[in-house]
Amino acid sequence: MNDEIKIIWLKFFNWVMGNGPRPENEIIPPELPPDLPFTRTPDKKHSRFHEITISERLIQWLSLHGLHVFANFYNILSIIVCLLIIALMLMTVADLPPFGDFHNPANNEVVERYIKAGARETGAENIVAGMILDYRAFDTFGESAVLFTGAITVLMILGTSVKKDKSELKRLHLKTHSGFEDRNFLAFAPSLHIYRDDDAILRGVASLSIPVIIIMGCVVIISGHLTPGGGFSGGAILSTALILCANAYGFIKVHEFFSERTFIVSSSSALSIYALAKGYSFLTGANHINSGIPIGTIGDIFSAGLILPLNICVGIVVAGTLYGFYALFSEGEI
Amino acid sequence: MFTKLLLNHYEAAAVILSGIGLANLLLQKNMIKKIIGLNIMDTAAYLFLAAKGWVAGREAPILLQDINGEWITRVDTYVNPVPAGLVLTGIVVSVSVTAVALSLTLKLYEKYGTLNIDEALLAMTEEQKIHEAISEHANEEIAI
Amino acid sequence: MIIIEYMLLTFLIVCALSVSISKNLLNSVIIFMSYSLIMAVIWVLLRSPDLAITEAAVGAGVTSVLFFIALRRLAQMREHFRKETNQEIE
Amino acid sequence: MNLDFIAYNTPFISIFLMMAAAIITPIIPQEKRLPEKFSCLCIFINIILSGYLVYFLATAPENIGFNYPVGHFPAPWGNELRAGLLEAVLALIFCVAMFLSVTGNFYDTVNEISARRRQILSVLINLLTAALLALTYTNDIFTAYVFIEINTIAACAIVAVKETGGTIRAALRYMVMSLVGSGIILLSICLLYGLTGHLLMQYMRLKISELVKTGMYDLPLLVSVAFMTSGLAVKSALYPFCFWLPDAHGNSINVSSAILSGLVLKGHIFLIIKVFFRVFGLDVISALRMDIVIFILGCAAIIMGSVHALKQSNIKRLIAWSSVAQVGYIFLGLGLNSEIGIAAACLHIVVHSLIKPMLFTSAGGLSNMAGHNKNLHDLAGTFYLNKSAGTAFIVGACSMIGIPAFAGFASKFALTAASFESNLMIFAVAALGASSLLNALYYIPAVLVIFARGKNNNLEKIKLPLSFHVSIWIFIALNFLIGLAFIPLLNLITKGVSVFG
Repeated sequence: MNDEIKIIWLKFFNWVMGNGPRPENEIIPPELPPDLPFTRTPDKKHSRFHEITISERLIQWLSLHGLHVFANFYNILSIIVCLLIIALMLMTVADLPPFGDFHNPANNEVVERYIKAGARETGAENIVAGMILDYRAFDTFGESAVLFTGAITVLMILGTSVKKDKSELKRLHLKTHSGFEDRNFLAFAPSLHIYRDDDAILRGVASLSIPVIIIMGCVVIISGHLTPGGGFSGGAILSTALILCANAYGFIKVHEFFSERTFIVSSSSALSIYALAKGYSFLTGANHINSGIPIGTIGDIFSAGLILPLNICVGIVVAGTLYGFYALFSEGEI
Repeated sequence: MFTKLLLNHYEAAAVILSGIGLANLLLQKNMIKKIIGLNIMDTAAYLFLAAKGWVAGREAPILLQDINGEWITRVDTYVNPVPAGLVLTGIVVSVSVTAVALSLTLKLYEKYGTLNIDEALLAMTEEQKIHEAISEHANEEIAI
Repeated sequence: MIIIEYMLLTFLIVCALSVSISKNLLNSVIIFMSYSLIMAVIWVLLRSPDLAITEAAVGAGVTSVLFFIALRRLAQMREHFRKETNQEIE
Repeated sequence: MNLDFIAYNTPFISIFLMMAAAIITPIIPQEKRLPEKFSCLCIFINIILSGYLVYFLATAPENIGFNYPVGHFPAPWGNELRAGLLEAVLALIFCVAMFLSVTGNFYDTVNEISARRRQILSVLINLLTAALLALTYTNDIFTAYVFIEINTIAACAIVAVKETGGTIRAALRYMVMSLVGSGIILLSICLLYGLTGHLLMQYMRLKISELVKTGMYDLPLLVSVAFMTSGLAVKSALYPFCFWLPDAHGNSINVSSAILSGLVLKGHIFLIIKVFFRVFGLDVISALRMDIVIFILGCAAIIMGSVHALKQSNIKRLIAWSSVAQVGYIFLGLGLNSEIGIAAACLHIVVHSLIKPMLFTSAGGLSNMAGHNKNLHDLAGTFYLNKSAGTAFIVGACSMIGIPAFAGFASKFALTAASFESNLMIFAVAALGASSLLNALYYIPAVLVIFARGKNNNLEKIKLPLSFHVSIWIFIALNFLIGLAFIPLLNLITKGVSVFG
């Protein structure tokens, strides 16, 4: 029993460390690498980069000039400063209003209105959804923009540095499957030599669970105004379905229906719809014009005005973006 | 003070956590750990915020129905929904920031083979020294 | 009930400390993942189910996956560098 | 106040337009530099809108500004923007500076990075403009936090837009420092929310003045002020927290340097002013002694920024370190803790937002003649090859030194005048004088170098496009306009500050 757990752990460890689930690894669990991962190795011949850090150089310089004491206490000093900050904050916390008391300043007329009139004014059963998508919708619009900024930035940093030829990738993929393996050459295109046809268990599990995950994600998104959840958490669940798909069937398969172009077009158009809907609502609201969006009956699926379509838009954006992060991180392109 | 801290235990834990996160962010040399420290700091702030919204003996802010099927909209039924909304926004922000920082870290490793900004700085200054040596040489030529 | 809260909060702090002192990056990331899971439980205790769902899906799920995948990529690049250096030496 | 429809909706439309532009830019085809042109068009529309708003508010009989509810719900329940004269003037200047830095460095961007990256760059520029305008207009502290984060991510991305080792490292360092800053800001917002229960600035202020009267929660208030100030100070590169700045601003391509130095810092500084004025109130700030701290840090920044700039041999790093000193001027004005001090600080924000992009643009134009060498010695004789860039560099340098008739003189004059009414006069005047001397010490050699006729053989005259020359000359014209006629502008800003709180 214990050995099994050990083997599973080793497999996982190897997967993360990039050795991949090779057949030979599965028969004989490989030894743990002698050096701890990512700590600098003491033998210099493996590293072509400089071993000495600025702080080490500082400490060297200090010890040369007879300031051993300070050099040794430099780190301790910084920890003491952090402890002092914590102590200050703890004193502050001791001064704050007591936890859980309903007389706290935070429980004021704003909260009262959100709870009392929230359902009537926004139509949402979930008060938090009504609050973030109607009362304080500008923040949430900014939040989607943050996600969009992050996606664009990661796309720029990881996705546009080396222009890879798609046909070349596919050719490599075929070669890998026919037994050709040059790890040195493929070091920057990891997906190609990891996803194999013989991974039947993963594929079986994936084919069973992907539909369930997708339905779960859609339910969380669509009932965001009724139950906990909403666009963001539902989108994250949907993105895990895409990630699982990429793991089981390979990026090339996912690429057939979800390419970089699809990602950009879907995110941009979903966000545009979001922006148009919210812009209309903001403008009419600020100019005291009735926006004419029906609220519906509280508790129905088709209620709560714009909240349902907005949740769907956010869900699309989040699912695409989080899968995009995964794809860009693991192979440098979507 | 200690009894008050026990009373405000969520806030106390939150500030300790944010202190640890800040220390990680400032003192760790490894970028991955710095990013984890950033995440700890952010979640600590969210914990602090959410603790501000909790009220003893009240329910989650999702409307309940009474026996007759009417929606209950009394203030003393639900906890404060504002912090939950703010934290929801914050979580999205921190996941995007984490992704951006991680991608920059990957690029840093690709360029310099290290996860430590200071080491990269050293490599950079070597680069610069070479560059400066070349340009000084060029200047001498011009001066003559 | 309050005992459970104290335990969870202590666990959070222990997790945060062990992230900082752990020598192995993979361990740090796994500890951080458990930190996020505990955080999700705490959101339930604080009556914020929205946050619990989001934290479980994003904090413990997607963020950890991002860290894992980044570590794997880093390991691959390190292998690449090593081979290059060995070739240079040879 | 009877409000015109366009003027009333300008704050929202200008933010929304830039965000919508950012969202649809990725799907615009890359041919014929359409994304960049689209982004320039949107910024230009914003210039017109903001200009109209300034005109409207300046000519209105009572210019108290207005609050703009974003959505159907009034102030304590929904988000809110606020537009007064000060915000409108700053938004106008930010848009103008953004437009000119983008068009002026167009050629450089095309040379340096690929078409795909240029498209993303224009998305980032749109997002930065939106964030900057939102930070200028917002009246809600959590909205400010969200847009600070957009600003942070986009600013780091814009540093790393040309991929070299140096830019990646600088962007990462910038990112870490910014994230420390935003974490601290978030903690401070949490504390403030716990104390007041509001997120809108005017309601927070009401609650805080009640708390100060009763004497409750002194320590939490002090801690929240300190955290908010230090967090924003890290982001706006106040002296002890500024060591990320030269790398980030010196390594990136010209348009990034110009935008970062000229505009991104200013958004955060303006947020500090806003928090001091609207959330805490100047009396609370002076009761908590924050103004003295800021004044001392500002003086230190003025001196130390100039001292560091003296040591630089790379022209972009020199200009970047001079930014640290200029941020010090703004904080010095803020530390005087009076309305005229803050008006002078705002005037300096305006002046610096126009000079710094001009300096970076002209330095880029000069170094382009010297084969993209940024080293000061390599720039010898470049004036004769690119006269408009050379002129702009001289005008910028004279402005920085504070020679009369140039824009820099206006703000220094205003700062000196403001310090006369304060009991910190001696220190302020000493710091201003010393720094003018130091500025002269490092800018005059730089100016002399570009006139020097050396035996520099690798110089070749490269014809730069019209957009560069037009932008540079508009920059120069604006500089002289402000330098010669700064009294009306100062009056406008003073009026704006008086209704700001």
